[in-house]
Amino acid sequence: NGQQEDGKILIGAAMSSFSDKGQTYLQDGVREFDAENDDVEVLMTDAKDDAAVQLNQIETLLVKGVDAIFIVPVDISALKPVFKKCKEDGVKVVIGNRMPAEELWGEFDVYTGSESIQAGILQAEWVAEAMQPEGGKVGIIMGPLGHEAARMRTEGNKQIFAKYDNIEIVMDAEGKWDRAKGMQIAENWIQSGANLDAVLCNNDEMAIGALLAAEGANLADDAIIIAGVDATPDALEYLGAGLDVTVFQNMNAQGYNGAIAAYKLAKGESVEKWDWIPFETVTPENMSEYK
Amino acid sequence: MNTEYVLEMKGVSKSFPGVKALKGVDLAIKKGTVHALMGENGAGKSTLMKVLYGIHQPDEGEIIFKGEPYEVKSPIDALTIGVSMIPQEISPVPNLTVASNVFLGKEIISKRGLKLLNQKKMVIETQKLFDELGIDIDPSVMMSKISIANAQLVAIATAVSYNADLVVMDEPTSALTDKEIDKLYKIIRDLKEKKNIAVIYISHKLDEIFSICDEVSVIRDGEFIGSDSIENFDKERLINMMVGRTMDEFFHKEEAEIGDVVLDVKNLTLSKKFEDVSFTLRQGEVLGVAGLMGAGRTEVMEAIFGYRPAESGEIFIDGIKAEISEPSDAIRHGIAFVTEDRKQTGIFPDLSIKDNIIMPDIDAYLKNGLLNGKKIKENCQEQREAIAIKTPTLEQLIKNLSGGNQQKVLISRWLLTTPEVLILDEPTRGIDVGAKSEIHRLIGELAKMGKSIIMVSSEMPEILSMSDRVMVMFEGKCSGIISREEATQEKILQLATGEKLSL
Amino acid sequence: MSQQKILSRPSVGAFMSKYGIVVIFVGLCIILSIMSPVFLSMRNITNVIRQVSIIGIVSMGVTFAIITTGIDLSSGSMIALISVVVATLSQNAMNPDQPVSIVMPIAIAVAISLLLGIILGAVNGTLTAFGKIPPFIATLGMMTVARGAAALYTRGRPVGDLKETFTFIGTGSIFGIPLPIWIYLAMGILAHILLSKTKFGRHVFAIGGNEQAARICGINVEKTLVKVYAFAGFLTAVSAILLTARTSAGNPTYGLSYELDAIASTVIGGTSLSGGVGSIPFCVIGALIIGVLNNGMDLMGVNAYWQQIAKGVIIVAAVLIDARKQKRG
Amino acid sequence: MSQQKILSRPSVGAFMSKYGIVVIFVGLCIILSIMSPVFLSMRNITNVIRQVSIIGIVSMGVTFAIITTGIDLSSGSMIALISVVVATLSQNAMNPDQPVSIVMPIAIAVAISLLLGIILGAVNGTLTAFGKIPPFIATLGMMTVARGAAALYTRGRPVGDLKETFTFIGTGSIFGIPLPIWIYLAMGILAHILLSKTKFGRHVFAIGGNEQAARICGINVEKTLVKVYAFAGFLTAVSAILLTARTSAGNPTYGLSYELDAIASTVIGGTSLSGGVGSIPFCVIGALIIGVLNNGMDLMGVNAYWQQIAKGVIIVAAVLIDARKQKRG
Ligand SMILES: Nc1ncnc2c1ncn2[C@@H]1O[C@H](COP(=O)(O)OP(=O)(O)OP(=O)(O)O)[C@@H](O)[C@H]1O
Ligand SMILES: Nc1ncnc2c1ncn2[C@@H]1O[C@H](COP(=O)(O)OP(=O)(O)OP(=O)(O)O)[C@@H](O)[C@H]1O
Ligand SMILES: [Mg+2]
Ligand SMILES: [Mg+2]
Repeated sequence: NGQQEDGKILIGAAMSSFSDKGQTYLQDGVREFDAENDDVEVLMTDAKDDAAVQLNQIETLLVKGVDAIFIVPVDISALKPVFKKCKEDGVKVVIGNRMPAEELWGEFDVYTGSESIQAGILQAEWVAEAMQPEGGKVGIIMGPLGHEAARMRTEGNKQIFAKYDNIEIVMDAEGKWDRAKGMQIAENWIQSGANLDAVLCNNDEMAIGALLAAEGANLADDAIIIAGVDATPDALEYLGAGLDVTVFQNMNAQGYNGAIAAYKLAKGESVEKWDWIPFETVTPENMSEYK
Repeated sequence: MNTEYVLEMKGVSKSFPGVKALKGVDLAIKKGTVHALMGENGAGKSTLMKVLYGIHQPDEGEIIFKGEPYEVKSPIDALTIGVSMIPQEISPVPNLTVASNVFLGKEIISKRGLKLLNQKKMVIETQKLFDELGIDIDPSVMMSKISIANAQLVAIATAVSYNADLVVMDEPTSALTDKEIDKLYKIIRDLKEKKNIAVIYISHKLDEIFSICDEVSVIRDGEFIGSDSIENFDKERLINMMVGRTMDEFFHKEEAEIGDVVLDVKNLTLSKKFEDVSFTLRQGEVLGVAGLMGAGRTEVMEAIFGYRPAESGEIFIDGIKAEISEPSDAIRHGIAFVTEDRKQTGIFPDLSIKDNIIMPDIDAYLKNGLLNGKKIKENCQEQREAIAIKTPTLEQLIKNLSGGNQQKVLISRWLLTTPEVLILDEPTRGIDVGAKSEIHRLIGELAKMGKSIIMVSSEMPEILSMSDRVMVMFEGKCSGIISREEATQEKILQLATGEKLSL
Repeated sequence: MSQQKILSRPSVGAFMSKYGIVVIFVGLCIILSIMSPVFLSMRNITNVIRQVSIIGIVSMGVTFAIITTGIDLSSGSMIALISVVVATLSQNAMNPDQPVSIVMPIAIAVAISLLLGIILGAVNGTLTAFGKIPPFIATLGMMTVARGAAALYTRGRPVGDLKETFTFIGTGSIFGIPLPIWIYLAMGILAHILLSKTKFGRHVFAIGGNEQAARICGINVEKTLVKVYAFAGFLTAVSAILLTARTSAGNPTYGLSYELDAIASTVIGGTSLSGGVGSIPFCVIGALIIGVLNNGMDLMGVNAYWQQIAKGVIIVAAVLIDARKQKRG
Repeated sequence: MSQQKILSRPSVGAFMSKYGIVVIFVGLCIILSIMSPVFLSMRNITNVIRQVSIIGIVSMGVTFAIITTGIDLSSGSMIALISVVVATLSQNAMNPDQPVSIVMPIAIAVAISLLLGIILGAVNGTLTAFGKIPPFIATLGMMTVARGAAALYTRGRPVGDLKETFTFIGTGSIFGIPLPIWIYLAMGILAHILLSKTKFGRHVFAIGGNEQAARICGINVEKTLVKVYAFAGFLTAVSAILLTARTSAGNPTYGLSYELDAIASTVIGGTSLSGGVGSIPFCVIGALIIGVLNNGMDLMGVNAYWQQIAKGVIIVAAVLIDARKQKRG
């Protein structure tokens, strides 16, 4: 089974983005595994959120002769050619963090993570419950239009709110994951007199932006529900102080487990196909567990 | 040290890739004299002056200025030491006012407070300078709004305003007519007599040299040929030194057979530019167009060519009304137009001589839709030989040619479109005697071949020696058309200044 | 442009050809105030200006660069780098998780950041002036390098927990007007005076209008260019500090494609990309047009997809209608 | 540049001043092949060229635009829009979840997409040629609009499940060489001939070199510009189709900031942003330099942050060393 000349196992880790904070924790997990095991070398690449770049990098990793590959897909719908290439080279594939569509389940060896849509569902479920019995109006600040996580989280929000007659999504805008942009949008929404009862953000950075906007407008903490996703250390600081809920996903574990799975596959060991690391709702009540 | 000289250049050499522009040139300028620097196009006059002004660094040679070794790395150094220059290609900053252009690099700053610009004072000072020099331009107007002639006057004023010991004027009169030239003469005399400032004067117009200069130096092909006081020269000797052979300054056109009316322009009008201009042009005829600066001659030609179409009026070609709304229409009707401003509307600086030549007529060089390199080369080579374009190769970028040679390339460009009507706007501006004479001969030959030619010119002798008829314009109107036999300098000047002809 | 005096009597045509973009701006504001009544509320107006201030300050430096026929693509990334640097120097306490973290007085942290901006800008200027490489490439290189350096400096993570004294720069008010607006105003006045009333400004126009002429008049083109980019870097640093203070965090992802918004503001404000023409007040109008558009569409709750489309169309339309249209290039 | 032939005897200096960037490229390849032995493997070479093809094809259109003193910022967004359009027309089956989904023969889907590219490009060209707005603004507007339209068209979702006959364009090989490489080659030859051997190409140079003189020579500047941008749009569409076929999906996020890479390739290839100068073969070299850099650093496993920094530095260094340096602007 494919070992390199120096006896080390070479694992390719094709990451989606190095500038997405959540992803950096996943990458840390991979690095941890790399550091702990002397017989492994991990080659990590940064696709900069570009599916074509990721495909290029996977090709490059295959040329380099990796024994197994761990992929955090930029775009789950652009995975077909990736699987084809890996199959041609007989390289085992671990997918992390973003789940491929059902018809592709036969194409990879291990999945570690959960379903992106779950984050949006958990976030909206909590917000919807908190809004009862009056219900009200919500706004969604989205990540970059068309971005996988942004799309699925928004989708999850919408699925839940569709079940409530007294909740209406009245605003949506593109915050591009950016705190300043989220802040600007929230400021404008507050000015608009739309009197939103809740603002759901596709990530914590934008949620922090929204709560800074609310603070700036002297809105009382309980006048508006602000929800994020990621449970970043910064967000935990604000949780209970403007931010009402966020959703945690153990990125570090996803990275670490993904790397282990790739390592085992490379050595020819068998690995459980589904490694579920579910999302968890984080509120001021249970936040101490996540610090 | 000989204190008689303000400047001595010894053995100055300068090479460009593929060209040795200066080969050990010597030049000595006496204090308080006007020194003509003469030579054919491409002889190296401008290059020598650019070395002096710090734009180019010499490869070898020594320069002594006011008895001291002179080393300049940039124009700043030259200006500080006491050399100012009017460059050949006058190049103002278009979006600044005239006053700002005059004071560029030496802005007046308010003494007190924040050291901000003192705009008012600069305008006043500029006005003072202009008054002193007898220049009538509003200092607070945008540079882009004034004519080339006025821009040239501004450049002259700017160079004079530095209080330098030596002022270099590289073809200062190329865009001026006689009236402004007289102003320049006065300015130069004042510099020389009142301030004891020396002037290096470059021009291709021999009359100017004899009217204003005290001494003459000649360079040919980058080599120093000789230097002498003006009294020891006559035109013939000067030309002989420059060109290496004797020739006439002006070619005297032979009679050509004049045929039917080819071009008939009726009541052409473009508001604020020209009004009700009508004239005819016959086959084999050379129609000279005279007038003062700003008379609107260029605009009429641009209108005929469709570059800036007239608002009303008609143009008939061979008796048939022609609709000309853009240059391609004019080209299709067999009209060619060599514009007066090479840099603005003439050359494609970064393209080769060949590409510059074929541009208006590319269709003629297509084979199966692609350019036919062989035919291009043949035709261009023919032209190069026919009108002696001085260049190492036809692949040379046109921007590396001297001004006169650029002009020849532009004439070739239009000759190859085989036009019936040739409009030449200031065809010999900035061109040396040799080339000028060649272009005049060319005009004569073309007329003989049955081509019709409109020649706009501000040089009276050129108009008088070349034209079959002369049209004179004044303030946008045709003030008269006179035949070759009737034409005299006085009559043309009278018409050009709006007076009635005294019989 | 401030450089142009109206010739002859002021006619409607002359007015429009000088102030066309102002008319367009006013028109846009009228339309938006009809469609959204809160648009003209005092609160929303301060809101918009505060939002505009970040891009607005950057775009003034870009204006200088563009007048010299240059460009500055590095501003967005420089904002990211300076934001993380100033953040790591302004934290409440040392953060052991972070590669770099130093506690120091705010004034020093701000001074260091401004200096960093000036240095990075001067590098841009030196590359283009002395290295003779197109400013597009010099600043594109800086764009890539600065963003990489920002990510490297913090391992790709944001830096929060900033001192109140620092965040006050972005969130505080004086006489009821937010500090960012005061700073925008101050920078605007500074830039305007520099550009239109000093020798330096005159030289900037001269270089852009005709570099050869500038050289012949004894202007030190290289030095002036370095100063131009250094000044742009300084303004970028001011923006970065404002942004960091306003959001209470530095982040290597900040400022993404701000350079395009800044350039767009500048060009909408009539600065010609072929150089030699431009002014600061009009650049402010340009930035306000973009800011008002973003604000108005958020106020109206325009769908995110349509927002983008509308923004593109309106920017093009504004320049298309503007009678001062620059020539292509 | 193809426009320049070596004068007199070919000397080392003249060679370097003409082919300096080629030497730099070869040097870069040598260094990379020493540092990573697989770099020069046949597989990796096809790999790199295939990867470069997408930006490479776009950059040839950008070269045309830049030679006319223009620019094209819209290519990245146009790739996104065309990718989703061609994807919705090339799916295996109708997809009821999607706003638009039509099943049709691949040839027609491709033809429609190419036409769309040409039309969008022609809109750019018309805005700048007839609307007299700077191409920077015209294409910036298109950049924003096209991305918004792409997101709107698919409600922000990617479009997958494409026919094998379609994905073959991006994944198939002929004579062992991947189709994208063949297409890159074909487009390169087409663009090179157009630029250097046809009337249209000469007019492109003429407009960039001296627009006024071009008019005097009877060139229809406006029509030529529209053609230039339409051709750039066509090449962008080719790229978009390749990208979609290669990744088996269309996505409104595709092509983000590809325009900058394309412009960088062009400028590294010696095309002057001040117009009038440029060539296709050198533009290919420019694209290869960027592609080889990305590939080589991935092969060596250089840390992503350092990669960015190194990339920025090397691009600037390449242009700095290049003896053909264009003048600033
Ligand atoms: N930058 C340059 N690169 C290459 N060759 C040059 C350059 N500048 C000048 N030359 C060449 O040097 C020679 C001298 O040119 P220069 O401009 O000095 O002539 P000149 O005597 O001023 O001519 P003219 O009367 O036409 O102005 C010419 O052959 C010209 O082609
Ligand atoms: N000082 C000025 N300010 C503004 N416009 C001017 C000025 N001088 C001339 N013009 C404009 O330029 C027009 C013609 O100028 P131009 O110099 O092209 O005329 P011309 O007769 O062709 O002279 P020449 O060919 O000798 O330069 C005039 O009709 C006038 O409108
Ligand atoms: Mg000369
Ligand atoms: Mg004229």
